[in-house]
Amino acid sequence: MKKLLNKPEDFVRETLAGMAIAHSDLIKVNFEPNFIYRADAPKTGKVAIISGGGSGHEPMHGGFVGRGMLDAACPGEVFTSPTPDQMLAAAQAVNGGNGVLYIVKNYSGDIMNFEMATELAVAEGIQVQNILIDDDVAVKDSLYTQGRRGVGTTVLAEKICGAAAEAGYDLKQVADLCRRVNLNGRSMGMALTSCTVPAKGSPTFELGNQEIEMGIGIHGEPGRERMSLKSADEVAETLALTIIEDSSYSRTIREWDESTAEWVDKDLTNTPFAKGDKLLAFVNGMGGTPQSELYIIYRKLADICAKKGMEIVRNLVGSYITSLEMQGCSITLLKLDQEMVKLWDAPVLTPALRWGV
Amino acid sequence: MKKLLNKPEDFVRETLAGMAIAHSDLIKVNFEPNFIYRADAPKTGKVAIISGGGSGHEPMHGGFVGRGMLDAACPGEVFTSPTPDQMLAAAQAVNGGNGVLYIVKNYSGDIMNFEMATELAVAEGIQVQNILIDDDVAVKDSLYTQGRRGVGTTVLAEKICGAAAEAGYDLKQVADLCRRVNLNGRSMGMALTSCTVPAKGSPTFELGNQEIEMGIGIHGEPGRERMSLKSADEVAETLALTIIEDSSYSRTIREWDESTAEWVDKDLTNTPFAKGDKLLAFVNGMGGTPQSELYIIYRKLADICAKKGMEIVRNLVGSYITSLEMQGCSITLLKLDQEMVKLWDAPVLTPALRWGV
Amino acid sequence: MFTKKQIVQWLQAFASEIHENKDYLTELDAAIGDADHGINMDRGFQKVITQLPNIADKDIGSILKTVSMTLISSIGGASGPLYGSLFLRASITAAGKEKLTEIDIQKLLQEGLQGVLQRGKAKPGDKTMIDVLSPATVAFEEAVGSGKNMSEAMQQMVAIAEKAMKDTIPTLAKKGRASYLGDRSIGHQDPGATSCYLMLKSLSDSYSSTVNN
Amino acid sequence: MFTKKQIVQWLQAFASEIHENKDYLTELDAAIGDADHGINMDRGFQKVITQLPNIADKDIGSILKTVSMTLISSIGGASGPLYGSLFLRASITAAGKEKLTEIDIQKLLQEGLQGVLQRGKAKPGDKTMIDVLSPATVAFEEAVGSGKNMSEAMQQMVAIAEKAMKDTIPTLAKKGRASYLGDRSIGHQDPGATSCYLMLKSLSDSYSSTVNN
Ligand SMILES: Nc1ncnc2c1ncn2[C@@H]1O[C@H](COP(=O)(O)OP(=O)(O)O)[C@@H](O)[C@H]1O
Ligand SMILES: Nc1ncnc2c1ncn2[C@@H]1O[C@H](COP(=O)(O)OP(=O)(O)O)[C@@H](O)[C@H]1O
Ligand SMILES: [Mg+2]
Ligand SMILES: [Mg+2]
Ligand SMILES: [Mg+2]
Ligand SMILES: [Mg+2]
Repeated sequence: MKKLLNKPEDFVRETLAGMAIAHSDLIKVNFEPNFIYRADAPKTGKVAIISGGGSGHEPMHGGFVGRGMLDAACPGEVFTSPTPDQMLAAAQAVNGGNGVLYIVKNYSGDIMNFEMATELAVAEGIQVQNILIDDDVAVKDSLYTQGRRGVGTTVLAEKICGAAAEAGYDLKQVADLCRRVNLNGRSMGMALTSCTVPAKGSPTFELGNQEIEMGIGIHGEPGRERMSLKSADEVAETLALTIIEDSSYSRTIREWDESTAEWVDKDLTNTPFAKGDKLLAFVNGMGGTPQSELYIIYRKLADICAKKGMEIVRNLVGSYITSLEMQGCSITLLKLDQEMVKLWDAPVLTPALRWGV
Repeated sequence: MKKLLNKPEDFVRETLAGMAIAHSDLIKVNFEPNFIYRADAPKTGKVAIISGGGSGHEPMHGGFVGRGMLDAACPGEVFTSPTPDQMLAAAQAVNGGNGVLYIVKNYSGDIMNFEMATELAVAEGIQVQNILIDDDVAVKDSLYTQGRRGVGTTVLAEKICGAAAEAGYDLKQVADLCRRVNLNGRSMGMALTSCTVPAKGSPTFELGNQEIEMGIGIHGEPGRERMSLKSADEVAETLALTIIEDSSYSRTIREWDESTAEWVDKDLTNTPFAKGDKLLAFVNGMGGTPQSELYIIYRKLADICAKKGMEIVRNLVGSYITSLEMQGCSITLLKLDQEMVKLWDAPVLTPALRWGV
Repeated sequence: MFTKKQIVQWLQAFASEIHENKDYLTELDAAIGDADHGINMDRGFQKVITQLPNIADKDIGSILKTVSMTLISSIGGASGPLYGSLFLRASITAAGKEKLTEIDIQKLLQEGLQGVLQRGKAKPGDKTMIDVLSPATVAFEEAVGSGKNMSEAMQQMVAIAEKAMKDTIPTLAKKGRASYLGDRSIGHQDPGATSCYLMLKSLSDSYSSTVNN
Repeated sequence: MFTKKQIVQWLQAFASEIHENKDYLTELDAAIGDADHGINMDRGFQKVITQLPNIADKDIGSILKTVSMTLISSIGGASGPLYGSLFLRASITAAGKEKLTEIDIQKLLQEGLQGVLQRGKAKPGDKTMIDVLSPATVAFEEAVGSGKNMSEAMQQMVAIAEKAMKDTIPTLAKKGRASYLGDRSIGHQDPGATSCYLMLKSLSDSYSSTVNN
């Protein structure tokens, strides 16, 4: 295993320690339980946005803590959901009195831990909503299974909801917006290489010199299909067309109902993309992909969208939701409405995303 | 070779095409000859800053074009200096009447091409200065050799001089500042893995599973020494101490003398770092390094600087001057004065660096 | 009859099993998940080991409750809440007890199973730890119901658990990370089912190796 | 006597040599540089090839000038300005000429060498193309001075060039990228010296293979 690290068991802690001193103007880090939070938290009167998940996806989520985005992020071990005590402590630290939105990616582990955290936070008298992100079209069926994974749309939802919270939206409004972003976003990813979990020390899967994995998640897990090496244009086409041609997707999702103080199952369906849609196009690197290659993908993606009669009005090209040092990319398309555009453009000041301030 | 690309010979052009559409609010791209320039160029009355070099170092330099940094960047083929006609065309496109500063990294190819470009631009009646960056302490001796390579300090010089030009410095002032930044900056890098030049199709060098290259440049060239795999802390220590303990370095550098319209040789010497210095610490990823690992290095670097009685007052942690998909990192330390701090903090709005706007 | 001492010995034995099989469990997870199940479980149970000395004197319910809380706050992932819920529900049935009869163990397994079902919403056949825990619980129940003693019932349970673990190989995953693989999940043994088998096996072994004390 | 046609044939032959040795030159550069010398030279000379038909009718000076400009604007790196300067200076001595005598070739080599020296500031022994170009020029000069004919002088030059190319192996690089390697540059043949040898060899070959036309 070739990595810039010391002991594998110190990987997360030392990453957090480095972040804390590199960005002390923006964030603070609490250890045991681990969470990253805004240096100026709690913001009285503002809904607090908290996300979290396994480590190894940097800059997500910790790099998105700051003005106009997250109030706190809970990093787990590498590719392992954080624990409820982290999430509860983060909520207690950043709750400004107007409640907390947990943005959760749809993985068994994340869901179960955030559900426990929700129950604990509610018991502590904190208003909580939790919204799931499940945007990965590589996962086909939802019935009787875990459903789609949460991937690229998470970054966009965190930015947009962060801006909304900053603008004074209340908890229900931010939660509704987050759900809407999720229903309008779709992603798919692929890998040229595997990655190595520090504690394991060897690559999660082996790929031949002429092979790629299509339809991967963000945990170094193998994808939906192994294929022979493809050109950038073919990769962009496979990802983009699978996303664009994805039909309406329905699933049942569990959310916390504040009024009844119970978990309720909600049936949610997204509508397919259509000609005339205004899009945010996000080309994401998996951690070991040079920026140059992402632009090559973006070039083709723009071309495909134009041919489909859809207009890219905003874009993001870079490595924001990664799988350690994996080479590869993912594409996320988000259908924008005017409100989302405005919130996307709003100022953001975090370690990894910043504009307008 | 596993990369997201189409034909290797289209790599640079397609990267530029993607950049152009992804950042059309900030930059424009001219093809044949290739250069990236500010969308709002030329800025009348402002000194224009132009840099350039081989491609494969993205986001450098094209990602630094925009308000408060570069006016234009000339990308060559991968790891190959651009040609004089590109540099001349860029100068003609962005010269706002107050002259052009070429920021050149110290490589035979870059120097010779920029020298030819300088002569051509002068012949066209454009005021030109060219300043060399040669900050790589991995290269020991300078006498009778090419001297030190230009690496990480380039990014910092481009930011600081870009802010100065924006603030109204004249050509001589910007050139003097650029020289001063170079004399106060030192860098060193290392590689965990090699990289593959697209046109070549196989890695430039082979590294065993337990080997690293110490003292690499940014062109996938082998380093000064091959070593056995080291921990992040040991890597940070080797890089940081070599930089900090580097004694005063003297060399003769060629600059264009406007008054005599001739090349003149200048003897330049940097002073070593000392206790009490205020530093900008830049931990850079080589393109395939996850952000998490860079924070682990930064953590140790901060510790070392503190022990040496030097204060890190600004920092930059990310992949800004890269070697394609190489894994590894470099450290740059720049001794700051108040003027540099002010210029570093000044607004910048480019594809890859942005703050304050 | 399980004494408190035997319960503590079981927890130690289970922790050792996990530690020894850490790489194996992780490799299983690499094939259809994200290569961390062994690492996760080992992190949790090594933490449990450090706490056992402080709590070994308490009643079995308290011991299991501490195990639960430790797992929940140190494992994360899917297995943290699942094993955490298993031990939490088990701890409630064992509250205040100093020893456990066959019937106590039966309840403990049933409650643990319910805890996992409720938290994870998986069904038998979804290729999860449920696929071992559920038939093993039934097997123990039946053995006890037909008058078998603890030792015999344990052996019957472990035999069924082992078979059930292997039976996860041909199934298609419907819950957990492996479900994202679709058909590619077929042909691999489920890591959580495997750690669950190790839990039951170490329970049985701890009993038989210490039954004379 | 070199006719214009022979000069054009030489340029074509040199371009072919480069194309055939593209990977070899690149491998040499991989060892002590950045793995692009063959790619760079081939990019430049393939461009030259596409332009030859348009300029083959002009005088030798104009032909060489076009080659120079093409190399300068399409190679980049170190070899672009260096070979560009070589051809630029050579083109000036050949201005207006339709054929080149031994003395013309001698001047052309001398001027080309000066162009490279002035642009690159390298000295003989620095492990660059100079290490071939400089002794080869001297060898040609001496041969012509001692009354050898074109063919003999060419052969003498190429023999010295080949030896000089191999002699770059044990030297320590002082210019170009290889100099950053310090002692590690020892033991490798310089790529630019190699392409320079190919240039001289193809010059000689073009002469001998067409001398009867
Ligand atoms: N919903 C669920 N119900 C029951 N068991 C589950 C569920 N989801 C996952 N599991 C079990 O958890 C195991 C994976 O655990 P682990 O690898 O530690 O967590 P993660 O999947 O978060 O990385 C799977 O092999 C499976 O047996
Ligand atoms: N200053 C110089 N003078 C003469 N030749 C040089 C000089 N610098 C480099 N070279 C030659 O250029 C060759 C490398 O060319 P190339 O690989 O195309 O350029 P780059 O080094 O920019 O990648 C070297 O092998 C050497 O012979
Ligand atoms: Mg996991
Ligand atoms: Mg080069
Ligand atoms: Mg797992
Ligand atoms: Mg080269």
